[in-house]
Amino acid sequence: MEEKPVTDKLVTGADWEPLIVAFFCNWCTYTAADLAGVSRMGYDPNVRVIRVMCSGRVDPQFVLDAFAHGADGVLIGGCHPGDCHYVEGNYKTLRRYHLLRRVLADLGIEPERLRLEWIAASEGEKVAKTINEMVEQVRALGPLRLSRRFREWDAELASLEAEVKRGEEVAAHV
Amino acid sequence: MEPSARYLYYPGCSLKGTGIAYEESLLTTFRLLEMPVKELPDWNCCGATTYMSVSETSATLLAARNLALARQTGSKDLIAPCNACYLTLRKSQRLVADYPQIAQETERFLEQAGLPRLDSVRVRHPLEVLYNDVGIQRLRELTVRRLQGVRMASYYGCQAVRPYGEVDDPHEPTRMDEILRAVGVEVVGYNLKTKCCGGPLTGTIHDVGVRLNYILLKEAMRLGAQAMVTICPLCQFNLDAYQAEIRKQTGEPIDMPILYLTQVVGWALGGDYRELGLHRAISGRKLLEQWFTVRKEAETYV
Amino acid sequence: MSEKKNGQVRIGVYICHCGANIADTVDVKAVAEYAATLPGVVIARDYKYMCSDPGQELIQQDIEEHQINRVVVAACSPSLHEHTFRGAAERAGLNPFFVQMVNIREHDSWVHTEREAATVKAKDLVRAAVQRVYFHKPLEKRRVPIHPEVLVVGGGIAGIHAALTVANSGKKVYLVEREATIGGHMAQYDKTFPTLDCAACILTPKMSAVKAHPNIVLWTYSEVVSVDGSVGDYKVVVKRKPRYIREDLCVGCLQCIDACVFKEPKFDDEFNLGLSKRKPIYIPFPQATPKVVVIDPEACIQLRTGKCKRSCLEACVERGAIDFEQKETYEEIHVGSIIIATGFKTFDPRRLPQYGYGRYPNVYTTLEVERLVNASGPTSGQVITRDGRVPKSVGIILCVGSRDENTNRWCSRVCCMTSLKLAHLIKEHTGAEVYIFYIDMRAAGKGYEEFYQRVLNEGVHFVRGRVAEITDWALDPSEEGKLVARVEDTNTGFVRRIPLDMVVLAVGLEPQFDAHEVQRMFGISCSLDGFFLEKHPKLAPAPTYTDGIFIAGLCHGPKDIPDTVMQAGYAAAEAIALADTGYFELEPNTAYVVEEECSGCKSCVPLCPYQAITFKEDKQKAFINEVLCKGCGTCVAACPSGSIRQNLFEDEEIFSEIEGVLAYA
Amino acid sequence: MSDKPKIAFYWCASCGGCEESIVDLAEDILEVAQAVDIVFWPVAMDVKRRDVEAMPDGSILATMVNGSIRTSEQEEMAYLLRRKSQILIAYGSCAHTGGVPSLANQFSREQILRYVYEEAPTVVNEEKVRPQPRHGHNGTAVTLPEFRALVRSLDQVVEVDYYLPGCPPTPKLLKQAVLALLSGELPPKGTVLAPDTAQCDGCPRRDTKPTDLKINEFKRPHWTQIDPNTCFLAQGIVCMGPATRSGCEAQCIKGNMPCTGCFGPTSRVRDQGAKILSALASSVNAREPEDIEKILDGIPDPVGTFYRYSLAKSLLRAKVTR
Repeated sequence: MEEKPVTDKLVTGADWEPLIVAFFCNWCTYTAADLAGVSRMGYDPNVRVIRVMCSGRVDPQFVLDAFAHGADGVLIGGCHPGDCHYVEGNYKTLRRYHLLRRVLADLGIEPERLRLEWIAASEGEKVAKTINEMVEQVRALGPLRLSRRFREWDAELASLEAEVKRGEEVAAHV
Repeated sequence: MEPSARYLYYPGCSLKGTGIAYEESLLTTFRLLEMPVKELPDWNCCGATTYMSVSETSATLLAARNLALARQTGSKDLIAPCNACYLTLRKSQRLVADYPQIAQETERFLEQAGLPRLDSVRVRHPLEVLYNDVGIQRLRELTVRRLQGVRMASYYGCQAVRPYGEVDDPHEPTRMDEILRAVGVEVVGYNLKTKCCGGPLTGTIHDVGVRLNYILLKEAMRLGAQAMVTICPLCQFNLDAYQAEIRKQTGEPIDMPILYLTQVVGWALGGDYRELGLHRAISGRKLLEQWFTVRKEAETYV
Repeated sequence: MSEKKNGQVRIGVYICHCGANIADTVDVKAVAEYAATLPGVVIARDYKYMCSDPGQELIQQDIEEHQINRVVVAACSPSLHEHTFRGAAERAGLNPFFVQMVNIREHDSWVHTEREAATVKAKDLVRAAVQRVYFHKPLEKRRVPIHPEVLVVGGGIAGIHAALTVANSGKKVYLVEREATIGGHMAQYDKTFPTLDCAACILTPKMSAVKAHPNIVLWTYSEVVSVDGSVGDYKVVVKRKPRYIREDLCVGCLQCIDACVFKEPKFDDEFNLGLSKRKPIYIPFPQATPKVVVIDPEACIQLRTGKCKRSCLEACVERGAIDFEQKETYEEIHVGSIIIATGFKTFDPRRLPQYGYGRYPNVYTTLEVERLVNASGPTSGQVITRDGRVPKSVGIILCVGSRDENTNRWCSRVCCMTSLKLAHLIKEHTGAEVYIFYIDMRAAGKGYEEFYQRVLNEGVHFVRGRVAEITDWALDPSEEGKLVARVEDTNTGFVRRIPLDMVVLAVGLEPQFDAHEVQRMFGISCSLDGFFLEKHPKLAPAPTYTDGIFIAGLCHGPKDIPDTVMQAGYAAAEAIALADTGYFELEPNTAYVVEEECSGCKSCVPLCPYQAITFKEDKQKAFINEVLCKGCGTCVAACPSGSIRQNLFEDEEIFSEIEGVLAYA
Repeated sequence: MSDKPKIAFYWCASCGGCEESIVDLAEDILEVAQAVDIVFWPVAMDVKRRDVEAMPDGSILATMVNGSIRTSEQEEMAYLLRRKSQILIAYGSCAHTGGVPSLANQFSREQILRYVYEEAPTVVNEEKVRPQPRHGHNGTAVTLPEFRALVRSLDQVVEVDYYLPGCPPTPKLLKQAVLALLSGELPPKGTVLAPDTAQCDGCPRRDTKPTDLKINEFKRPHWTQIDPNTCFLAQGIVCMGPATRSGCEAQCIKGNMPCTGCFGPTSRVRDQGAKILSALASSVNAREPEDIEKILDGIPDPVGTFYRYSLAKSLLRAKVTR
């Protein structure tokens, strides 16, 4: 598994489509997304949902990891305040979200790329609306795709490595 | 650039013609409230109900020009005293918000005209400005004279509260009553506040138009009202202008002053007879003179 | 990687067509072919219906023949079939928690139309699952024992029926009712549609049966104030409000009521919706259960001022049942499951000022007319308007507050039939001309359409149109002194003005005023309309997402009496089945502290809403009680040194899922 | 030359504190010197790069490199020493996780050069002259190392075998490491040579941390009278201890200063800052966004606070738009 699957569709700047990772809590938002499906409420196909039991399980590391691996936006969906299946996990999410947005802003990631939305199990429509809105917003912000920036940064190293190798070979001949 | 006034004012055609008393009283009232209004420069026809029913898109373009001009001045609030103007402007905003095609067309049009995009201009009706921005309490405090023992019926017409209900409750509007009471007027429980005044029918199918007028006036009389208070130049005109004809047709002794809300409020705030345009009335002139001509002994200072 | 820990990983991937549901939008063949190229994947198949027996056998065969030890099923939502595929794995001898589902139906094929985008999404999600399942560990299911006792909240017909059903199976039931008597709305009805049998005649025997049942503890005038615990053992605290009467001593002779210093009833009688008066000491209605009086502390002079002759005490001197010192008490009970049957409230028609309710005295609600036509009601069954006349023309307006964007969007389901019934009864009582203003007549139910025909034949006028307004403004002398309904009759295309003596508003049904608080206290959800949300709209309409909590009756949504009784019986059956099974299997998604990794920083301890985390002073480490842990994972996310793990949601599992969906980014 | 095992030390982008920490071994350094040959240590010995280049590949048993990697020269040295050493040890926070120098990853190369050579208050440079990587002078080319786009930890440049964390590492950890090297009893490759629990384990103030911590306000240490016996977090002062690896013998805590995180995260954590963020935010005693924000205002520089030593090795590595 060390090897990442080889990309068959390298997205270039021109046909860039926003890619959003969503963490949905099992009881409210994931169920609402199921409801959106059952009700055939169409929405943009740019979101990949990861199910967690509670939005409180969303470790800020997950959000950063998603950005670092190329997400253009991250959406967290939880139960409405007061409605959390686990009493108040969503409040902890809310607090982390506020602090995380500050960190993101300081690290040059527009806070709008991270969105926290309360979506109850019955709010299938809100799932569709939120996703479409977010896709639109991220589209307006443009690509983030840190994965590619990281590759650019690392290219600087690769060039040196080659150069050093060449230098050493030359030295060895002399 | 001169500092932008808080309130812009879009007169529309009526307030420069048959409804000039509305303009006079509105400007006087706002002056007395120390809330000066500035007329929208270079305004054009609102398109009225008629154009809306021909082409919503074209009607929206007409309205959009006015809204864009308003935006250019930097003012956030645009007062449209005529109910038809108010509704047309408001409706076109909603159409732009709800229908992408109309929005695109409007944008294209505004760009061609070199005007700014539509944004954040609030279309306001004077009734709702008096109620929300001035407030009942302040009107009560600012009232310097009261009409003693005069009963009035408040009448909204069809367009102010429908369909959006932003000026007042569409089913049971009460704000005008509250304002009238605040400035010392006794109000009757008039049930036909939003019934049709006849509108343009008085000019087309005249008999029907006049009959609708008659229903309104008769019910007001039955309830003991001595005058009706309006917020629309067309309502005011219809109710005011055909009373002689109704008297002739029905033999009923109808001669009732039809006032603008701003005339009543303006007078209570200290405005005088002529500057409120009270001299322009057709019906009930005697009563008007009796009530509003300032005679020291008739005036009660609060 | 963790090959050592998990042995040679051999993943089987199964892509379901779900008939055309998935296959029409997602190129399932391409997804399966793609999955086959992923590291660790040994077999990738697509199949028409994975959840069918042959589909499941496919997985079992592969486990047995190809030594598959990880299973990824891309099909519908895990809430539907996760247990199915886990079961299949288990039958083939694989630990069921080596199964991971991918939701490519609800989250993909049903919400997208563009085949290419939907297929790419399916591939991304499958890849994420393949990467995730790599890290899965064998887990044991947890079993919790079920306390056999059952709590029923709400004593209307739903609560009564549920309580009796559970009690008849030999289980102990607590029935908690907020009002002073059980009976609920049904007790207020006169006749029931379509059979016209009297509501009281069929309800009161059931009320008495509740009171008499040895397995039922009935607490009226009581409210649940807190709920803790979970399926199998809910700890519930019930507040018993003071009725200032000792329930064990009162025999319901009602002499105290006669003796009250108020000679005449003076206070609005809630049971009759204010159409009659009662005294400060009263019994809600003659058949109230328990038949125990109650004192209204807002009205009673003694309770308000402490200065009353207290003539009621004298009347009850022998039994001494009146107790002005009574205070509220709290009972704590433990139950295995809970049936919520908290009912509804009717729409307040004051919200529609055009119908003049509250402004014109002769505008009524259907519930008020139920009392008016009732022989033991405020007028002894005489239909008389508030101004004392027998109406000659009555108009019933349907869908008041229902099917309306401005108020409630839903159909309240019972108003059509209630209105037909009341039309019949009013005609029978007064001979008046009755008009029903309707949008659509909805008479679906056994014998309902036939009843509609009967009322049609009785000469009731049906006007199809939504009434614009009720006014007392008379256009001509025939309307003087009447209410006028202005309505466009859409069958004839005319606007009509219909003069009426009495207007009846068929008010819709709404969630109880405190439904939201109740929902939160019990940890269940509401649907958009505010009624309680069932687990599945078709296949589980009484269970909720919270295990061991069931809903019955109108707290779940508008329905008529037979449907209410059926749902209450269904909820009771679920509760009985749970109690008889004796245990409940929980997801093993609990969190645990790795002791040697924990630094004892105590960050996690205050975060657990279930007090499952304690700090062990002797070891200076945090400890999670697995029995109390509900598996939210909040502490896991918060552990600053990464020393808390969550089964099924390990950090590595989620990281690999994130990186899986983003592999091409 | 003796056949004692060969050891080398090198410094990259660092303050020099790590070098001093080697001297901090005090008398023990003699023991070390007895056991090994130090073949390369620019701060103390005159051995040139070409001397290292001349050594056979893998001839050095272990090289300890401190400092993060910012310039092409440091990269070259990292490659070189990697090749010459059997074991490469990232020594100190900067080599381990980027350290304080990696906070510069919040700024672009241009911002940094402009500030340092043009805008800093102490600079007089009217011609706005900046050092260039190549400069021709009298027919000869003079070169300077390239200033890279961002600061990196050592393992982001070359493969690293072990890590000695800390700013700087303690003499005790260094000694343990040297002893392990000599005895050959080495843990698996990639190990951080310090305990794998967080600071609170062994913190003298642990008992004073309540089990129901609720944070109503964040105070800054230099504006606060700090109780010398109570848990910093219980006093509302941000302490990185819970998210920081132990092994430092609580030196800062004993000096009445909160932990600032120099030992980096535990092995289970990918992003030290995110973890302390999660733990602290979870305990903020507010439910409404406005109230939460008000409390969070008490941490004016969250990146500088949570990633003081680890920005280079954090998941985001650097500010995105600089």
